[in-house]
Amino acid sequence: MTSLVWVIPLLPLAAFVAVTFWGERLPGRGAYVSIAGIVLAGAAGLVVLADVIGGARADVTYTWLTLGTRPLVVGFVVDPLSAVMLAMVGVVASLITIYSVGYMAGDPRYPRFFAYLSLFQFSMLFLVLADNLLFIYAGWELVGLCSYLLIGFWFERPAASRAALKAFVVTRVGDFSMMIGILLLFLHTGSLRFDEIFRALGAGTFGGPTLTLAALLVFGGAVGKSAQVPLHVWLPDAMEGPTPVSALIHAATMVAAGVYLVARAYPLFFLTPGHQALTIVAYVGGITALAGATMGLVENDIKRVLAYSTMSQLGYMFLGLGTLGYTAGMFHLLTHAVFKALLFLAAGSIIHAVGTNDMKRMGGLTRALPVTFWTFLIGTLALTAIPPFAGFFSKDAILVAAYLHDKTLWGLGLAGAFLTSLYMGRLCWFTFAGTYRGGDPEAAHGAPHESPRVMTVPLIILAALAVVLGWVGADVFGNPFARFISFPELTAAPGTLGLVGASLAAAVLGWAAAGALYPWRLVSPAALRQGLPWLYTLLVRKYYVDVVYDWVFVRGGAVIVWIADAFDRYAIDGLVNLLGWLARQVGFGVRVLQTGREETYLLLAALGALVIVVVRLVW
Amino acid sequence: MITLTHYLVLSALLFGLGLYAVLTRRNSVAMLMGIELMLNAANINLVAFNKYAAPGAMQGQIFALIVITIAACEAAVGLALILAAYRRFETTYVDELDTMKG
Amino acid sequence: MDVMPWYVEVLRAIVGTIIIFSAVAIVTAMLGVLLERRISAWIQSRIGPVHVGPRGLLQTVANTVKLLQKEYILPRNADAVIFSSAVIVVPLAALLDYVVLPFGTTRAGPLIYRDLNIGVLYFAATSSLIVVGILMAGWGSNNKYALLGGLRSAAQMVSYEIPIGLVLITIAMLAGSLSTVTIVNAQTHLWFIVSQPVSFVIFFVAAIAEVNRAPFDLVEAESELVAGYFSEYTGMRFALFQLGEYGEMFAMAALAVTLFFGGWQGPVLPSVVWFLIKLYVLVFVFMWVRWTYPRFRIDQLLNFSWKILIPVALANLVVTAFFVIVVH
Amino acid sequence: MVGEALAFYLLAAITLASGIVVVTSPNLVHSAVALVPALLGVTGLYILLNAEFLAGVQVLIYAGGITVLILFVIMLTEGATGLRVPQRNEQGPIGAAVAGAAAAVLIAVATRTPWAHGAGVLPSYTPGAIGESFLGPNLLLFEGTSVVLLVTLVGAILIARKED
Repeated sequence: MTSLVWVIPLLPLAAFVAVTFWGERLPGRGAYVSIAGIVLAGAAGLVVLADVIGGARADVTYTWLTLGTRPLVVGFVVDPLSAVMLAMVGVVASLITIYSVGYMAGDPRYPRFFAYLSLFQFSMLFLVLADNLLFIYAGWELVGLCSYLLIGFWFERPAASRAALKAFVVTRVGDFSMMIGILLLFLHTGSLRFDEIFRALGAGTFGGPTLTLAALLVFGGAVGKSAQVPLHVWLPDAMEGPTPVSALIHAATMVAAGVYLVARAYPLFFLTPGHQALTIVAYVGGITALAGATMGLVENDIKRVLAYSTMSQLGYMFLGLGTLGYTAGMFHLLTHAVFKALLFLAAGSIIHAVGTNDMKRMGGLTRALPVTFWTFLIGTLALTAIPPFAGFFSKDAILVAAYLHDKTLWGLGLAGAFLTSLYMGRLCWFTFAGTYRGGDPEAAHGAPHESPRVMTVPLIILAALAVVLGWVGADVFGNPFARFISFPELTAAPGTLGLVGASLAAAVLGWAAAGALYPWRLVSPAALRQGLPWLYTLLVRKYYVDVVYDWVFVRGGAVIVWIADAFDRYAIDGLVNLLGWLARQVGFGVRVLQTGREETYLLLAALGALVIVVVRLVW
Repeated sequence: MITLTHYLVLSALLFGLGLYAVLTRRNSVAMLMGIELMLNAANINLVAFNKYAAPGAMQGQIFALIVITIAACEAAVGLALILAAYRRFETTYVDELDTMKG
Repeated sequence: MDVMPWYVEVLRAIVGTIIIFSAVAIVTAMLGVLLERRISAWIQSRIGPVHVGPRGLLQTVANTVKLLQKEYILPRNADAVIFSSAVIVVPLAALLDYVVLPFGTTRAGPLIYRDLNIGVLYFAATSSLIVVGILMAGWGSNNKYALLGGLRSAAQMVSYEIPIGLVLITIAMLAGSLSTVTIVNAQTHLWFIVSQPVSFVIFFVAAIAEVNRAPFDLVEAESELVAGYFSEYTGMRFALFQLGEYGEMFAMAALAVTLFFGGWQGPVLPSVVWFLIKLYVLVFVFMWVRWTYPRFRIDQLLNFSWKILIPVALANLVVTAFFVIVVH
Repeated sequence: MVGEALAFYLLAAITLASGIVVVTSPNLVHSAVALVPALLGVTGLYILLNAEFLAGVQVLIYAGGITVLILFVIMLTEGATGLRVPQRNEQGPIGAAVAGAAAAVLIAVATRTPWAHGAGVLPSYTPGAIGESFLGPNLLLFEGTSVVLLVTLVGAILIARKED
């Protein structure tokens, strides 16, 4: 079974091909085919996971081509890391695809949506199973493409197409860095396969500052894909896409690919001198965790709040990986995928009901959307790390790792945890509490109503997972997850009661602050805004990153383009025109020779032959 | 006594006639006829050399046969081209076919 | 071959030419025309020519005398040189065929003008010259029917030369020689009609087309083209075309006899008699076919050659070559 | 031997005279028809040179094939309608000079070179011998020529067919 793992990505690919070509004519306008593809793949992924837990491992390789003397070996790997990712992607993607049937109903490009979803699923599974950087890179670009296509799915909206372009271009920056890193590794180790690269590293044939550089370049790709500072600007805008896309691509899977890449290539970072690379990973993660949370505080678009939250949580994962909490980082990836997908889907359900993203126009939805409310609440509790929900165990493990490694990072993480509770509390307050504030002002919308069964059932399943999944990493049960996925040279340090208490306190304090601001009105939010205007403006302006990018890259680029254009127009074209003019003049000169009449040519040929013969004879 | 030289002179004259036709005729079919004459002149040479210079050999005649074959091919393709050009430009006079004039 | 002095050669050529011309002209053309008329009358339940001479035997002679007396008409604006020389080319090319046809055998050797080692190739080559004459006649007449007839004839004859050539190759392969005498000798035990029935059918069909006879006589389809390429010819010139046509027909029949029916070979009777019997039987078949079948269309005719006869002849050639190799 | 000389001069005269008609006649059909005796003269020369098979092929292909093809094309295109059109282009004198010079050079070379007379007995160039030579030492030539023939056949049909 495990050696046939390469079949799994092919199932969504087949669905993609079928839906692309015969979409409208397939059952359910292609949706059922797409669902069948991913559900089968997900089931197969679970079987593989079971096999791997039972001890099975596989590495299917194939010599693709030989570059000079270096064979380019590609293949798929099945180990605990990829098996967990495979199962997670399969299950989450299945649920989201089923959910999409309800969410996308009535869309004119319905089959195309499912085709893109299938293509994305193929790409993601392909990426997860890759045992070499080449396949990773191919999958990386494919998911990027799908992300572009799906963000811009409603391309008739200018904001959507601009957001798609932004996402594509910004992630390309990271991808380019990653490509250079990969080439650097290939240059020095002669292979793209992870195990051979690691062997070369372990043997000490490649190390020092160059290794750090290569590791950081590869990490650059992860920064772009996982929306870490400073390449985070695309993720909030990406919320222009349909909500299932946000759930699948921009919460659960693709953005987590960066984390997966760092985990997959962990020795690369680990073996840098003095864990330099890991330190940088940790700081990038820590800063993002805090920055994302702060920006989420002032956002009114429900999906954008969740996007900032995603950014922040991905920062936690990098923080965990960077502070030698390999298991903790991966565990948070897993739990986050579940509860963030849940949150996005629930948010989608809300949007579906009220027709707008603006939280200020919601409110009082508890009664109208009971299932959505309860599942959303479970997701929120999991996100804010309230025991016994999933997020508590994973975030706690990360904070423990951070504390043991670097107190500054721990502080950043703790502040982030506090703010997480605060902005989620704010979100819940605006959405569910109070009275209904009318929803979409333009559409004549009746009273909000609960979403259809096809959307709520996935929510319930994900909520159940969000409740129980954390326990597989609980120290109380001997932390089976850590025994399954761990980096051999690291042992997960057990957290002390004090540390757990500190992180729990941060979360609860965050909730309390939210309570103080909104339901109990101890402090007025407006007063805060007026008290700290500079901070508020800074946050609303997203730390001016977009502005800086606009000035430096977009306008700066325009200047460079203008210069290049002028150079091309006058210098290069001028030269070419000069040559053309010269050729033309010469042509005018010799044109009389070409009469276009063959008898002239024949006469000249005969004359020439005669002259040659005579000359040869006389000599 | 007829010697090799007799044949060579004859073939030279025939070749000259053919060349003259090719160089001065306006009609493409007439030019083709000139080419046939030149090929025949060459063939006379081949066969004559075969008989007088290398009596034991076969190659002269073999080559003449090949030349005849190629001449047939050339005539077929050449005449097909002339027909096609006639359909397109309604002329078989080569000096009127000057669309390639620079 | 070079043993005799040159003047003997020239003398022989002159004598041979006279013999062939007169004998063939009298025997084939005159008798052929008479036969044609009698046989067509018989097939059509008519009486035919009976008044001139005993049982009408001198009818053609009378016709010839009449034609000799007639005026030569040159159409206006016709190309006189071409118009007149075409008359020579057609019968000349037809009669040149007879050089390689063996009529019988004597103690001194076969009765043949010249047993060339390229015999059948020579036959094919000379008969292909007829096309030139027909084109000349058609063009020289300055008459659209004549020109159309000439062009049709050229297309038809060029097309049907190919199956004939293929059959000739097949037979030459079986006999191991191009010489007609050798081919006849190779049939001492078994006529090639037995071993090569397909070849014979192809040859016979193509021969009918080659001599422009019904059902392949589009060249002179009266209803469409008056009399085809010789519409404008009068008097003795017309007679010469008739000579060429019947000469070619008899030559084809004689070649068929040589290739497929063992030539002069036969028991008891003298060889020449045997040859003539076979020849006239075949000529009769030619005429029989002519007065029995309707005419084809020109496209049917050409398609028949290119799409049926040539592929079949090629396949037959390949199969025969295979058997020859196996037998050797 | 007198006969051979007589035959040679006769044939040469026929060939050259017809050749001149071919080259100079303003009437294309006359040119084409004059090609026949020219080719037949060459055929006679082949027979004098003991190349009988070649002579047969020459008549079959040249006189019976190519000439007919040329006549055909003349009649299909302009026929004699071009009778009043000049048949000679403006480079006539130069062309004549070049052709004459070429012939002169060739004749000079042919007459001045002491040609080696090869020893050996002239074999009989029977069709069989030629065939064996084709399928033996000259096989490649043979096959190459057949490929050229095939390509020509297809190509000529393709070029000449009406575009519809």
